[in-house]
Amino acid sequence: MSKLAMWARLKSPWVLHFNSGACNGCDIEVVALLTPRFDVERFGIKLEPSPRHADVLLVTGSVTQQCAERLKRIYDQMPEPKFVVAIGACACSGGVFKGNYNVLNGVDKVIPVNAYIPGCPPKPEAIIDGVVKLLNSLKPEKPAKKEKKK
Amino acid sequence: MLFDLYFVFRVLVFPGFTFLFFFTMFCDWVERKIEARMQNRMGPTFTGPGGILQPFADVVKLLTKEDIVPGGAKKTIFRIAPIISFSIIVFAISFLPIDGAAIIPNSSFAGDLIFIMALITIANFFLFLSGWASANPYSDIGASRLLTQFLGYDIPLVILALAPAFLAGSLTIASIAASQYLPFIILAPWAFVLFIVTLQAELEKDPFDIPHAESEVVGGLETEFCGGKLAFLRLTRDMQIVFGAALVVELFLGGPYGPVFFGFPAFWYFLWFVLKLLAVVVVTEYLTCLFARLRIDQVLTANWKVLLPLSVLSLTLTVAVATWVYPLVM
Amino acid sequence: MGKKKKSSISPMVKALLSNLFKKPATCQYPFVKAEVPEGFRGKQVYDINLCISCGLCSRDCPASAIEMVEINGKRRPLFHLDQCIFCYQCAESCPRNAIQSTKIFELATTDKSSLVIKPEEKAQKENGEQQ
Amino acid sequence: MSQKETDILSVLQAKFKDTSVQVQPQQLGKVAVIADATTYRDVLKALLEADEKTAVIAITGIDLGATLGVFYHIRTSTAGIITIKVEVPQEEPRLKTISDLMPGAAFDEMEVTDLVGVVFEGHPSPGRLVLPDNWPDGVFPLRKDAKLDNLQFKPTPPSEPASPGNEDIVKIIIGPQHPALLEPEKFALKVEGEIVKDVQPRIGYVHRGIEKAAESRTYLQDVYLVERICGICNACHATCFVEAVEKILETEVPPRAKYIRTILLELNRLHSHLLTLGHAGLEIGFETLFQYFWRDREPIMDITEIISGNRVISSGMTVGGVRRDINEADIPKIKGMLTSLRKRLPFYKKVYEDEPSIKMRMKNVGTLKREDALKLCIVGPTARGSAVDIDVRKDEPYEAYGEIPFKLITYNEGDTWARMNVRMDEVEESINIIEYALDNLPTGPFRVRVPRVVPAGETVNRVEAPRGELFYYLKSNGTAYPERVKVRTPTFANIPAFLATAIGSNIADVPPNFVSLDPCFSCTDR
Repeated sequence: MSKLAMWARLKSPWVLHFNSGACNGCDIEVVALLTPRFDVERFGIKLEPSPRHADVLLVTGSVTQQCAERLKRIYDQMPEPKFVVAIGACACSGGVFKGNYNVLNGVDKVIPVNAYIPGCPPKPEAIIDGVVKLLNSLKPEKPAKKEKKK
Repeated sequence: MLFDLYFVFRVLVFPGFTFLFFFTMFCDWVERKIEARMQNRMGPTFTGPGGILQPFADVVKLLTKEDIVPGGAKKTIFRIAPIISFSIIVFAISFLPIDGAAIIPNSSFAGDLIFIMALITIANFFLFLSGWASANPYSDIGASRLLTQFLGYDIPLVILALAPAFLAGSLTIASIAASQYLPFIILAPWAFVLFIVTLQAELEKDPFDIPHAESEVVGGLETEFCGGKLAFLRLTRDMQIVFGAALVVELFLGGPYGPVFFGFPAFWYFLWFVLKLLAVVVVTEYLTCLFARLRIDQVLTANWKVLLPLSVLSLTLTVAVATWVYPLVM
Repeated sequence: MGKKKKSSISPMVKALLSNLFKKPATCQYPFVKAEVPEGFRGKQVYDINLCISCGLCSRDCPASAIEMVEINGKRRPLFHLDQCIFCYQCAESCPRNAIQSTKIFELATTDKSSLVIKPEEKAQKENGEQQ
Repeated sequence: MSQKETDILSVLQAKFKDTSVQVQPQQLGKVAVIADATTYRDVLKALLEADEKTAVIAITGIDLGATLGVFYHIRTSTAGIITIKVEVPQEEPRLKTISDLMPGAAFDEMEVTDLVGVVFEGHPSPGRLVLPDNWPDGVFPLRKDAKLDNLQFKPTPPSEPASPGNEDIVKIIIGPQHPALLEPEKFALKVEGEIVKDVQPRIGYVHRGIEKAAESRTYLQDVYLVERICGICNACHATCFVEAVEKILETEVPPRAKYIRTILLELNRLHSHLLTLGHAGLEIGFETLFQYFWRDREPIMDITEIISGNRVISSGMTVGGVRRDINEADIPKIKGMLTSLRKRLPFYKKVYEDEPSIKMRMKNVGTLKREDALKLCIVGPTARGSAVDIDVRKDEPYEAYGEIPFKLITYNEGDTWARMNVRMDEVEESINIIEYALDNLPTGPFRVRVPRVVPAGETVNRVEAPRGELFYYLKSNGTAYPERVKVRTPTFANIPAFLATAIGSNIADVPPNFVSLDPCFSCTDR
């Protein structure tokens, strides 16, 4: 993977947000990322309308029965090098709704998940930290590289 | 054998394709930064100094992504339409004199203003084709809205472009730009204002950005595209903005010609051209952030009931003023 | 859409221009530590010496995120942070206040196993960064 | 009992003296009417004539062991909530629909059919509402004997063909994943040219089965579960549930707790209204307005974080008071933020007045006349935009609203523009309420010890959420676990308003009309 392509992929992660049955506490924090106070456009993160354009899929909510199939379809529509971030306790493991009859207890039961952000809801800074950690994990392993955002 | 190296260099490198390619990305960066600052946020900052390489990173990332052609799509048109519309616009820009002379040396012929307008219509038509070729209901709606919008707004655009042509007495852009000892924006300000408004519609900027309105038609005609084709679609849109702004500079702001201080005039002309173009881009961006999006029928009534009569009126006003008032004053 | 006479110019015209030159209202999060108020409900710190392993915390946890596990003879709470909703009901119903709140909110991770906090791992009292 | 209440009761008693209907005042909060399958429609007709603003708040389906209970909760403007209790045999659960008398009740009936299994004959549009399409037939989650582990789900039906028969009717599906919607829900619009002919909503994507889950958790844990029905109006859900439990326990909450609860409720309303006003900007393509509104909303989130420890889900309530006290040191900081927000409001008011493109997109879009709003039992700012002056904070003051002066905002245009202005004025009112509450915050304890076991009883409770009137029905059976928790959220009642105003409107008007409703689908589906 040439250095330029990797640099470009890390510097412009386009994001798609899907709420698979959440109490929209996490969703308003995800949308708050676009607003002046947190402004993720600094990192080149843009909210894209269609799954075709997106690289990172932000999923909130413990997947309900009806949303499971839609979530799978959206994940399949996304072009390769795609990543999934599960935001909030519900997306990580079903959270407070774990065990209910209509809930599949977490996003990783349906699609492979690359990063988990616990919290109910996680602070917008925690979401930024999650995405940054996801992007750092993609970097080719440089042993001596000091983790600059320690 | 010397296959006119200067020609190749001029067309392909300096004011030609490579320069346009990076200049479009620079304009896109300026736009995103201005829009962010107007909305009190920072805009792209961490890719390159001040985020200037952000559009470049976007394009490179898109080129490295997987290219999916949806099943129901019409394969050939789906693949080639974005690239053709991009190349048509680059060809159209190459007629505009950037540093005193057109990019393709001595390529300006009588009436190339109308020829360029026609090229733009064809480029938009190919955009419609790319939307129509992808078998997604949203891109069908986006494509048909694009068709209704730019077909409608081409007519006032051409009529308003005639006003400076009349003042300069010729239809070739080079002579229009050259004969502007006093920029036409002063001679025909009403035509300039209307031209900017029509440009907003032609470039699908905010008051009129129906074809890719997120809340109604998900991605408009770009919904099904990904990877390289999407990069070309985005570049086509940015190139259109540069072309629109360049047209305004040529017709109303006296083209590349401005006071030359010392040394090499072509360099100064080029600098003036870039500065004026950036000014127009900032003005269009300001208008974008100022208004909400209109409904499709409001856009059409605005075009047929308001802009068309106004543009005809402005043409007659320019003719009247040019024949009676200016000879007395000048 | 031409220039019809508006009753008065919309304030947005002036606001946009003034914002162009004002400092943007963005706090540089990753490079500037976000200030978190007192009493923020972040990651919990559990002190094994105060714990009398009564199990009240796991009984009262709404998201059943606390599991009592056998650690050298005694039942200790094991926290599933991916399940936890950080409501701190466990801290309230703990008779010995063995569970305290901290201001750590950066808990994102790429592997899920690091979200399960075993009791003995937190035996030491330091309040620093996780792992 | 106040004079006005008695005349409605006397009307009922007079009318049904001899028949099998018994009217029991002082039951279930206000009045309970025991009726049976034949007489409940006549009771409803009588109530409709007695008072113009009568509306069906909710229909609770409950499994009473031998029979299935269907409780009609009717809101009258003077006598509070009257509940008509009807019982239906388990084997043959059939009732006649009341959606002809009250069109607003159609959605409630579909939900009762889904969850408890009572069939309503003559229902205009029967079908799944909250449960997924592939839910096995015959399994009703809210029945006591429902076996809910290892369900065999039917294969999901293939999605309908793109557009039915004649070519000019195009079917546009605003699908579960759509950039304009924060939450998944599906609206199938049948469009002819640019005019919407028919809207088929399909909700239930966010149905997490909270009412069933509430029965398997203690009251203490239920507060946190109920709070997460909706992330935006979480304080209202917690307060409504906690007040219902306190009504059964008859505990008196200390005044300081009442004031702190009011502050948390109003903070919720502030951040919800500012969120919606911004979202409306996004829907009509006015990104700058969205960015400005959400930038000015951030101080409210900081205040909530200072007071409760989390930006969004405040978790401040508990049975018997509030979990945390507001320490005096923070009050000046909070007041500073509030005044900075108050200074921004005139700017937004002027933008809504003068910005031509906003008026072009919002004026007389989705207009709802006053009679329709009353007939469809619409609540909250959507109703107050059409001159219907209902607000639980004024009609039935709870917490500290009785002692705090504030204005009730109504507009009479009834279109999207009016609803948005109602919300903007309410932001101003909320700031006044919070500042008044902070100024005269009573001293004393903020919490009272409460037993874990709640004696048997049932009660109803109403709270004014940012989107309208939130209704809870709680039944306890003497153990630490509630018997039945019924939640009726404001958006559940307001969806008919969107359906009524969208049909016949331009398709480009659907997003602004939709957002003026301020729909919250995690509330609706529970």
